[in-house]
Amino acid sequence: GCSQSTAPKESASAQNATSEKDISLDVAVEYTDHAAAFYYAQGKNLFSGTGIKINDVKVYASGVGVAAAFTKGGFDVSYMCLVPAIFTYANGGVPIKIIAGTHKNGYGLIVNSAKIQELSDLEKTGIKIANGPEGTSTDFLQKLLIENKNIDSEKIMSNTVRMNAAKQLMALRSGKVDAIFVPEHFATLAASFPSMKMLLKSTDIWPDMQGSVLVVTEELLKNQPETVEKLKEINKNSIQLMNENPQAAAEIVAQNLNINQMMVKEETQSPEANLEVTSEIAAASMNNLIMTPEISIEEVQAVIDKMYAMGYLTKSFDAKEIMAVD
Amino acid sequence: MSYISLENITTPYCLENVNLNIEAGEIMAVLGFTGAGKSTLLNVIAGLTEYKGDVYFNQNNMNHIRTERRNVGYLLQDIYLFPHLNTFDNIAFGLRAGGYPDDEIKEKIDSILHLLNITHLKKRYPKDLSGGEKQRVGLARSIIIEPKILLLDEPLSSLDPSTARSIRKELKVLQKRLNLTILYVTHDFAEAKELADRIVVITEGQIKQLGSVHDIFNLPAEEIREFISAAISV
Amino acid sequence: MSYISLENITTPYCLENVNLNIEAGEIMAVLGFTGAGKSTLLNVIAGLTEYKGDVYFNQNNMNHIRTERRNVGYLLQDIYLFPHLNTFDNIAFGLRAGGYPDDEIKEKIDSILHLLNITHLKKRYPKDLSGGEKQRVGLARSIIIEPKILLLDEPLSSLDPSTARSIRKELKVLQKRLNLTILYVTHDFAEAKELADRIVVITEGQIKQLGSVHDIFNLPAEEIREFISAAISV
Amino acid sequence: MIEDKGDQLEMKQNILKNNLLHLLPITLFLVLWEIAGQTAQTPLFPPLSKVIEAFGSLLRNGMFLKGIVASFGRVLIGYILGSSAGLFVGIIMGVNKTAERSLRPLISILFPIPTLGWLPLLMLWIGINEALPVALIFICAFFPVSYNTLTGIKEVKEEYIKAARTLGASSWYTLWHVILPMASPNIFTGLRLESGMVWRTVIAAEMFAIPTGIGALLMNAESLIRVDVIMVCLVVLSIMCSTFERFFLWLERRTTGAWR
Amino acid sequence: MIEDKGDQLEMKQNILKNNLLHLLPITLFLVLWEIAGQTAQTPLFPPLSKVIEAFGSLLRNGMFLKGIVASFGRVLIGYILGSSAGLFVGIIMGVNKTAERSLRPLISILFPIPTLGWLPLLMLWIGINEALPVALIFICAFFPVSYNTLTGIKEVKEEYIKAARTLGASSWYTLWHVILPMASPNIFTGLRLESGMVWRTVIAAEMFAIPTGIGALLMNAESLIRVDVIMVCLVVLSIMCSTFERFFLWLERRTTGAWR
Ligand SMILES: Nc1ncnc2c1ncn2[C@@H]1O[C@H](COP(=O)(O)OP(=O)(O)OP(=O)(O)O)[C@@H](O)[C@H]1O
Ligand SMILES: Nc1ncnc2c1ncn2[C@@H]1O[C@H](COP(=O)(O)OP(=O)(O)OP(=O)(O)O)[C@@H](O)[C@H]1O
Ligand SMILES: [Mg+2]
Ligand SMILES: [Mg+2]
Repeated sequence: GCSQSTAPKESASAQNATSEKDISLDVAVEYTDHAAAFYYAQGKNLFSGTGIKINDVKVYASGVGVAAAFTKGGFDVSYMCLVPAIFTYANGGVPIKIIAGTHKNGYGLIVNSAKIQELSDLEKTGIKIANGPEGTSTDFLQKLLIENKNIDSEKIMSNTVRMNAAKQLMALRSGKVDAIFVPEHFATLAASFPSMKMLLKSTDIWPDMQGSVLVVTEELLKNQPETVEKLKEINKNSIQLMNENPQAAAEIVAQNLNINQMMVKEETQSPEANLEVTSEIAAASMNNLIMTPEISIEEVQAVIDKMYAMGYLTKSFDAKEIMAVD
Repeated sequence: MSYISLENITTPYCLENVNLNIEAGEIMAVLGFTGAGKSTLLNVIAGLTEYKGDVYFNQNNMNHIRTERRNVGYLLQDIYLFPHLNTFDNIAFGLRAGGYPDDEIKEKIDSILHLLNITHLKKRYPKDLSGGEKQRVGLARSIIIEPKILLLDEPLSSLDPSTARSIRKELKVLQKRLNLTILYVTHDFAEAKELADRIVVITEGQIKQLGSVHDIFNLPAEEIREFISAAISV
Repeated sequence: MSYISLENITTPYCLENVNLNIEAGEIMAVLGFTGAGKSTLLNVIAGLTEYKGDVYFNQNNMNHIRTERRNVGYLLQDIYLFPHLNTFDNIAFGLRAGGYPDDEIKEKIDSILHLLNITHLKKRYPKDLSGGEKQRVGLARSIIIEPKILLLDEPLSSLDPSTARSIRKELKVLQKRLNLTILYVTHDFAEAKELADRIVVITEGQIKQLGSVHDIFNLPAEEIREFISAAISV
Repeated sequence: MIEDKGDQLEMKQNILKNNLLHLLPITLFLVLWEIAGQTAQTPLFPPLSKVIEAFGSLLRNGMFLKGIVASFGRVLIGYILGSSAGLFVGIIMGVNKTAERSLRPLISILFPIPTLGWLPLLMLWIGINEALPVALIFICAFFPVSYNTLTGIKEVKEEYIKAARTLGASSWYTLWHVILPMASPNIFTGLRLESGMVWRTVIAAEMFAIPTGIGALLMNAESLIRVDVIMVCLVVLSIMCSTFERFFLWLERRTTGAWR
Repeated sequence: MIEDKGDQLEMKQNILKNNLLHLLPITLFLVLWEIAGQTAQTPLFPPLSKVIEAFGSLLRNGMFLKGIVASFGRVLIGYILGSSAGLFVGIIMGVNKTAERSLRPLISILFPIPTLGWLPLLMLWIGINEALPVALIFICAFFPVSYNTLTGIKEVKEEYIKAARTLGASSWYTLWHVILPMASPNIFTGLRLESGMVWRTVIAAEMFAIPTGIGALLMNAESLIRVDVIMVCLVVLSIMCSTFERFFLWLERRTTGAWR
């Protein structure tokens, strides 16, 4: 199963010692279409041809969940947002390497248009904003937004409550909050609710910010460099195929998100959160992502520096430490 | 008519049709076994228990006058000094409740402390007083409000003989000085004999005999003969 | 050599260079003011306090023998019956700790309950015993383990005279029957006189006089004269 | 005889009157609740009847009982482990000066930390799994029980120990037959007070971190705006907590009632 | 004289020895922590020095102090309101039989509900704003304080009241000058016990619902995997809680110490 309560498994390298051919990997992904590259690769059986066996997939409500889980080990590979990946390495001390990007952009601020028309409305008293836990990309973006648009940080932050994306949607729908900051596909889904609209996309805050990245443990990189190469290759192929056939990709992604919905419901204690994803929503959502395996060290360094400046990290570091791209 | 008059007093648990007259300035001892109704009788006079019948003080019907307005000094069976107040404040309690000014209170208390020889206990809390000391403080507390009637429920029961003797003397002096009417409950016939003008003997909620010390000693009524002889032999 | 021998005993707070010999089967009374060191002396013998010097029982050095192996019956100054055990279980405590079988325990206890006239208290807890009853239970508890030496720290201090008298008698009988060597602490000279073969007087941690009752009464040492006359007058 | 009968009748009337008087206010409250709920017509304040209905349907739905059982199991395991460990450490500290001196300063720093404060740390150390609420409850029970055990042992007067030793009891025998029984009132008080606290703790852990149990049910009901379900959960919690506490009160009375 | 000097010296040595013995274990613990942290080299178990460092930088960062102040303010307001209301209701129930009979059954149902259980209900009724933690703390303080006040009043023997009345005191005067002072030990005990509990409650509310205060700091530190920050928060919490409790202990001693 995909519950989180399993003990750390034997690492891939240990298993490799016994069988050269079949390399089995444990993977962690976020429950968003940010992980489209993975879902698509799995759906199209891109892994099996290369001798890589996906042993266990764990789906987390947010990158913060992936980060916390990483500290206890048990994964070899993860598709996660860049921001949590950085503090998993810096704060959690987990030796990971970014081996590729998966997409840029992909976050949005959705508001109840009955209450909020423009950004300055967020400062009003009585307005409730929801965002993911501290350290999620959306949290990072919210802080950036405050900085860029010169909004009253004090007012906004004390109006902000923390919850996972599924709950944010429920809260928005039931009127308990008036604005939410969520990653895609939740952003597009939320904007499709009656009287809700997407006020801002992440591109409006940080154009073409690096979204999610493909991460492996240092151990895997050291012991199985060829496996890592294969993973990169699969990622590249998967993204290329999706870009060529967006409609087919949307269907596979929508299907995967709906399958995983049950486990995420359980993890997020939200059995009521019926957030069925149609392939239309998935397609519209993926439209908001620029899917590419490319990732630039400068871009990552910029995020690291910004995170340090905003207090997420106790010290800055060289992006090269965490990158293993060609 | 007498100073205190009880007419047809009946209480839920104990007294039955009690009639009793007590003269002004008299000390009346109340004798009787445990559970006879002695404390209940005092409670009726003080208005601390329900009763049927009539209570008159100086010919005024007191039935609807509440305890705090009856102006009766009452030393309860176990004294019940307020544990959170020291000697001075315990004695001052009634005066303060009555709204006396502070300097007058201080004056009155100093004189009663002196009278009862307990000036040195002024600052002590009840927990640090011996049984005899508590008794004196309790007495001071109940007479400082200058009641006309004083009810004493076995005030000397827990004291050694010599202390009891000296308090009895002080009591006589006080009674004369303040012209108090006293009801004095005791188990001890000798005590009653020494203090009282008249004795009333109660058993099972009824008055069995009432008379001078001499009368009761020499001519006890049939049903209390046994009681009297037991009380004397102690 | 004597049955109990103390040589040059010094304790941190109290005793100074005490030497004392007690014969087998003797009752020795220990007299002295409050704080003189009487209880401390008994604690040394029982091994309940630190000391310098030597303690011999029947010529065996006991210095390194722990209390529980010294086989000394000790009735502590305030008895200290275990509050969570009833009379039977309190008395049985030592036997059970010694691993005796249940039926033997029952037999022994029944006989001592009978001897001390407390069979009816068997099931009661200490909180429901009077002072005198507690004293008897404590005595039973300390002698049922059949010690050769019995230490009694003011065992009759809190009792009324008539109860004290009857326990003293029982104690004499017991002592004869079990051939006990007894150290008996008391404030009361009359008590010492009635019970003891010899008396030792301690003040300020030192033995001031040791002798027969007669000697001490008639020829008290200079520094204890005042003490003896005070003790007699009580 | 006639008078006796009259008395009996009067007594019965009194009993009736008193009981009715006792029941009246709560009945009034329930009736008012129903009326107010019916009038308000908002899901935020459901009438009593809806709450009872919700209770019925929850009972039929396995989830609810499963939630209760899950919470109960966690409380039981965590509490048994935590209080056993607390007893053990308390006893060690009580009989051994060095142990006391070593552990006391530590405990006096850790004891006042609100149990829930540990949650973020444990989430990182343990992860989100069944061990998490159990560990929290362990902490919740451990400190007070060890502290009360220590206090209980320290309060046993030395003279009782001396008496035991003169009666030939070894240190071990004395510990088991004198010190611990005499410390038991204190120990039981600690156990009883904590028995309520552990429920607070498990609820919190379930509200936050663990997606099963009554706490999770409560949170789910909150996001579904099912006030009726929340109210059912609260009543059930009230019953569970007070039963738990009463059990310990009963145990306390049973074991130490005779001699105190 | 020479002997005296020797004694003094010995005494000093003893004092030193005892204090060192007291400090030794905690020092050892801190040193071990540092070494273990340095060796482990994982942010999940930071060495002492890093925690102290974190404390320093948190202090420089206004957020931390602001969080503490926010929590403290909520505790203070909620506690003052809740315990005043508790006192008031407790007194009403204590002096008025009808009030007692009406309220007691209600309170005996509501009291055992773990305070946090109210959170979901209050989130719906009040919404997520400053009133939420205050309301929670209010509940946390209200029930035990009213219960202890009632108990305290009931435990005042009727004879004291009778004595007061024979001395001419009105019911009102008796309430203020006899009943309440004599009930105060019980009342203070309730206040003191709750003073620790309210911290647990505010932390929980902040962890869950309200995005400011120490509880929120703790949760943010958890999601950012900042164990050093979590540890600083826990130590600060420990100090706050025990200071709060000690204050009430001091108050209790000061007001009732003389006569008990
Ligand atoms: N409220 C009550 N409920 C039941 N019985 C009562 C109540 N008040 C008084 N009694 C009973 O009335 C009887 C008389 O009580 P009272 O206190 O007057 O006796 P007493 O003569 O003062 O005895 P004592 O010498 O022991 O003080 C007792 O049997 C007592 O049990
Ligand atoms: N552990 C201790 N610490 C300090 N002083 C002690 C200690 N043990 C005994 N003492 C002192 O030793 C002296 C003798 O005490 P002990 O109990 O032997 O007196 P006692 O003769 O039995 O007095 P009492 O008649 O009051 O029982 C007392 O002054 C006491 O204060
Ligand atoms: Mg009476
Ligand atoms: Mg002594």
